[in-house]
Amino acid sequence: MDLLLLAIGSIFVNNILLAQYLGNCPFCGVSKKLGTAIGMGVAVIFVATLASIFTWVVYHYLLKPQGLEYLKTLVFILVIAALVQFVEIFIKKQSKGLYDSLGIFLPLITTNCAVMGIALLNIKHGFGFVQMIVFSASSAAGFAVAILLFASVRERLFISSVPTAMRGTAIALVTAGVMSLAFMGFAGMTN
Amino acid sequence: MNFRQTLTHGLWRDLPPFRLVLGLCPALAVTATAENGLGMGIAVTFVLIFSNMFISLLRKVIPDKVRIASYIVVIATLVVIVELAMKAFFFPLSQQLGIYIPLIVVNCIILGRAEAFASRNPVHLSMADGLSVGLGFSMSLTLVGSIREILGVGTWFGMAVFPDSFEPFGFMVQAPGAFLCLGLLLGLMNAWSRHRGEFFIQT
Amino acid sequence: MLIPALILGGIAVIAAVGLGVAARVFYVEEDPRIKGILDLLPGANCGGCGLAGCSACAAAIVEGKAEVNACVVGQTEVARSIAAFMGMEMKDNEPQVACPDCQGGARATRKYEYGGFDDCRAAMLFYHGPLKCDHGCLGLGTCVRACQFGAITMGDEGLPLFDPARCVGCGACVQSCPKGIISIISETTKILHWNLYSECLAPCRQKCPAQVNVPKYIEHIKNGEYDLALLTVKENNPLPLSTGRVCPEPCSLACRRQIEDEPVAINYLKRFAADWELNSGKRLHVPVAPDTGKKVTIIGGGPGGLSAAYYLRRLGHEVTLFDQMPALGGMLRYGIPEYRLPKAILDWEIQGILDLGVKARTGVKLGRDFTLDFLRAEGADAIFLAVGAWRDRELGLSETTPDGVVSGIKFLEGFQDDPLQKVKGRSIVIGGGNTAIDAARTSLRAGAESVTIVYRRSRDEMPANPVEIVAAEEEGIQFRFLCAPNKFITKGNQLTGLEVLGMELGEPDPSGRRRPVPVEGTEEVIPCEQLVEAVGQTPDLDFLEQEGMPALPTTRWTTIDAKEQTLQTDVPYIFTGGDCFTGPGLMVEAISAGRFAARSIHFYMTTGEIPPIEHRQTELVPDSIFDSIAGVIPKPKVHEPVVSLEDRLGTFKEVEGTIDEEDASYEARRCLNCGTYCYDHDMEMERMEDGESVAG
Amino acid sequence: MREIAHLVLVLGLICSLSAGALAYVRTSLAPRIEMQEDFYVRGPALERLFQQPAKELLTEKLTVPVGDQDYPVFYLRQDGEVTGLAVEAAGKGGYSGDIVIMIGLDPRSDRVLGVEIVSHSETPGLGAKVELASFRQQWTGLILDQPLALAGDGGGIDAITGATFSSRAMVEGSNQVVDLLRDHRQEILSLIEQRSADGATSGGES
Repeated sequence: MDLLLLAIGSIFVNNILLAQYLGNCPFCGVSKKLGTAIGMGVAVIFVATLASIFTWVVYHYLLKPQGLEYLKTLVFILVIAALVQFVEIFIKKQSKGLYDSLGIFLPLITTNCAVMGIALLNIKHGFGFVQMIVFSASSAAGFAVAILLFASVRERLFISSVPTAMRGTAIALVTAGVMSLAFMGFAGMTN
Repeated sequence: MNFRQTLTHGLWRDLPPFRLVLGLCPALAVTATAENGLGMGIAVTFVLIFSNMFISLLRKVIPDKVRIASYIVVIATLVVIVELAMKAFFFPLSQQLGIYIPLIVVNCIILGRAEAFASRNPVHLSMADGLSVGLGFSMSLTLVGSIREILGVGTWFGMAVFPDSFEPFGFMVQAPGAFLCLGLLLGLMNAWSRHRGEFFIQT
Repeated sequence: MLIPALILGGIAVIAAVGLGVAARVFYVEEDPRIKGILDLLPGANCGGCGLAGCSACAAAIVEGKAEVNACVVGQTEVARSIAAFMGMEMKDNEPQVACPDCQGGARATRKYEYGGFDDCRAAMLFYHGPLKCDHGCLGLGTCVRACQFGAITMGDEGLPLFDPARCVGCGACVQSCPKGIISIISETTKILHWNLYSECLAPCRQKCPAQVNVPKYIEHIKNGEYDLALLTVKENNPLPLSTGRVCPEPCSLACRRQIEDEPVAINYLKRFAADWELNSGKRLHVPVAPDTGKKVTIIGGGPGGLSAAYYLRRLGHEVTLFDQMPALGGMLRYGIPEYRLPKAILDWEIQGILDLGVKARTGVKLGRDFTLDFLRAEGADAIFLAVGAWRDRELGLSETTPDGVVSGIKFLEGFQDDPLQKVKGRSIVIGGGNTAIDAARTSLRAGAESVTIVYRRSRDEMPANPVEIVAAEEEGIQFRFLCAPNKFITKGNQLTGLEVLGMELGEPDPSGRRRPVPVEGTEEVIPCEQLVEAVGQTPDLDFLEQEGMPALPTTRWTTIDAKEQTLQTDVPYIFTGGDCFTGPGLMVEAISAGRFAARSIHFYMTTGEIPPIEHRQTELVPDSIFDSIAGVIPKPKVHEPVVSLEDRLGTFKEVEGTIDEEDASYEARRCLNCGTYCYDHDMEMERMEDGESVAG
Repeated sequence: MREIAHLVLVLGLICSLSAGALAYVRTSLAPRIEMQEDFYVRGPALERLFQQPAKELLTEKLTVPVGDQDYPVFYLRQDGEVTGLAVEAAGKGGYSGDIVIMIGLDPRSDRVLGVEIVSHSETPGLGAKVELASFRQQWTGLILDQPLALAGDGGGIDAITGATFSSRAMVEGSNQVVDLLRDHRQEILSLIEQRSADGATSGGES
């Protein structure tokens, strides 16, 4: 039950994008087309979960015993970068289809603060292994949900009349604000 | 670019995050108050100056293939130093900024400047560039923070600016307010650029 | 301090080794350029370009799906190095700007009222948009929103306005327009363009042989932008001063305004704009493309040759003109008398073409002084034959030509050599074309006692410009219609009269005109001392018989044979056009042929292949023919100032003058600014609101 | 292969250097960071609980390890008797992470003096209402001899409307303290005795 609440809470209430502001660069950059957004969303779920497992293990079994918690930022970014690149190389070789639909988004994820953010939040919240997996996957799912909804909105936005100065990122941010307002409505769900 | 241009381009021409639409996460996340915005800006400025410096120094030593990885390590090291220093000297601020401090590592502005500028320019220019972009970023963040704080709480840097009868718009300090505020500012900026007849590129 | 160093170093080493091995084991072949560009990109993988990271961006650049400046982070420096890497250095390319091709838009008739999204693409989903016109602008401003550079704004009339100064030629608007109205074009594309059925063309533009964008230049004149008006004309016609004086205006015959009152005086307006440049004292800058290193030789310095030279030069080729006469201009100089086209003006106009960098060699005749093989050996990549039609046809009334009988071209040419020569006694001109009228009016000015034009059909069949016929009548020239020359009456070898035979019109001949049939017993003698035979010309192709000429086939009308679609002859590097290809025609047709040949030659020299023009517009688009127009208040057209009759005789002073600025503005406002389906019916209403009085 | 070795060497070297540098920075800043943390995070809570300046109270810090968790404990001593204990615990299950609370009690009666929030990152206006005195008042005077529970779960604590999650985290934190006291009361008290004896000796020497 707790895990379910944790999952719902991190998808809707504490949506990583709309409430925690993480992953905004790709959110604005890659959300112009629905297709791209789906690919990005799925890729983030995959990478965030994988990266969280690795970083969690490294933190709890390598850094913590040595009292090196303060190195986590440095270690995490290295682990994530290497991991993502490895997965990219691997997928590119093994499955062309998977690479085209998912793999091409992988490099974009290295510097996606959502992934790094989820890894850090896992440590900050002191989650156990199972909680960590549930939290990571559902937070990333929250990202996917938000970017998907947002891409749908933006496709409509593209064919509507927007004042010149507000076109592009400006209107995208305002729209994200309205969506964030809507997501605040979910706050009651987990109480 | 000459030295003077390098020193000033970040203040208007390439002002982040408005002109360079990069580094949105911190601009949104930590700007609930002007103080947080300024703090974050200073932290980023520090990292920018020194990452530019080290990368400019090391640019001839680092092999091309691992340059991104090396840059990340340099940046991350500086970020951890900032993180520790902030805890030791500005503890309340470091609590406010939370995980957004370590997340400076993945702020595209820093890696972007490292690659686009520091890796091909001498040390003094690179540091000037870091200072310029960093100051621009601090300015923007403080501005967003001020607007959100004044409207959302009714104070500026903790000082009351409105009489007690003012009912603050609470949502300005929350997520929707951040998006809205940044979006509208960006729009305003575009309108101003257009008015001045400048081209603006955004994606 | 050692432990953390070891741990972190260890992680880095493991990661680096792992990746290094992985990169070997899972190596995938890919375009090496992607790797090259990837090394130039910042590698921040921020997604600012809208693509999935730097490698996706690099791949997109290699595939041409993204611009070299796609990276937001890298800015100009990175863009430049990528451009250099891709071999696309910023060489001085011609500027490319977006250009719309619709003047109508909101004023086109509606199929239904549309109340959906303010977006052209959305509107297109409903029965192809709310407008009846298939190619018109929908005016919902999708292109305005697509432009990142603020170069497009929505005008008052619901048409987007383009600011070429702001346009960078990125093509975002082209992609956004569902009607395909906008295109990214350079001066070169404008020159190479040929009207298509699918385009929105006003009737005047369809009818003009040179395809001048008439409504556009009239619009510019209306706005007082005379320079832009003239540059618009020069996109299709390099000789506006000359055409402005002698063109018979096929455009105004199609003018839709004549349904209500009179056609717009299009040629007066063209002449006004051209004279404005002449009188302004300095020439407008005409853009010339960067040099291509290709050489073209043009034989014939008449309107066709000049036009080809002008456009080939503007396309960046090296052009040399050869002409048999001492001065360039061809029939414009030697066939059109001074009172219609003053030589000083012609000289000024030709100089403008030479100033672009066209070389000219005059007084050298093909076949006599040089051969085609010689030109080829000299390095000409292509040759354009525009030798015109300079051989007079003869009536063959007698075996020997009596004194006093001269052919039309010879007669007019003589006045070019000696403008002060006199014509004595009574004069007869045989023929009904412009040459005949020119000869008659010239004779009158040279002192002939009386001038009579003898023509075997009636006045309606005369091929001369109606304006010219009227002017000739005004000046006192007599006409003998339905009257065929039969025999010279001579005294010794001196002509004393012409025996003519009355005719009547019979069945129509293949040309559609009714064939004149002689009427028995109507012989009559018209006394005269001078007679000009102006009964038509043919090309002089004797040079083909000479040695050193490739075998060029000719037709039975003694014209050079070539493919109509390309103007290319059987010898691939030789092209032809104008009178020597079609037989005698209008000056504006020769100008058109010159540009058409320039197009073919350009493609032949640069790509080796001449793309055919699909759906080339050759006759009026049926939809553009209206039988009624509503909302237009009749208003008379302006009249050109003319020199009084007394002043005309005895001098070669130019008869017609240029209208003044006020009249030009008035006349430009009469233009309905038509599209294929639409015309500006709000115009009159608008003017009344302005408080301007509506005349007539 | 040489090339890869070169790359690995450079990268490894950079990493090692930066790790060394960081370790140095960390070592030199560690005491200050801890002090700052105590002063800003725990200080205000302690001051309110014991009505005494935080500076003095913070020096009296014990750390009680239970399992893999350390519980910081502060105390107030009057006339050789421990009159106040403040135990910090991290209440699990808030919206956005743990709610760290500090419970002050009188060890003689186990009566709660008050409960303070040390740190939290709950939503302002919702979960953040746990800071409200009216909510925390419910703890004051309770005797911590058995686990607490929310009214909804059959206990005596009324949850904040709209923030059950946060309220439950508070209760969870309190229950950690209950467990700690139940299992380690003697251990803590003897530690305090030992510490004050040391302090008295050193004080006597000076």
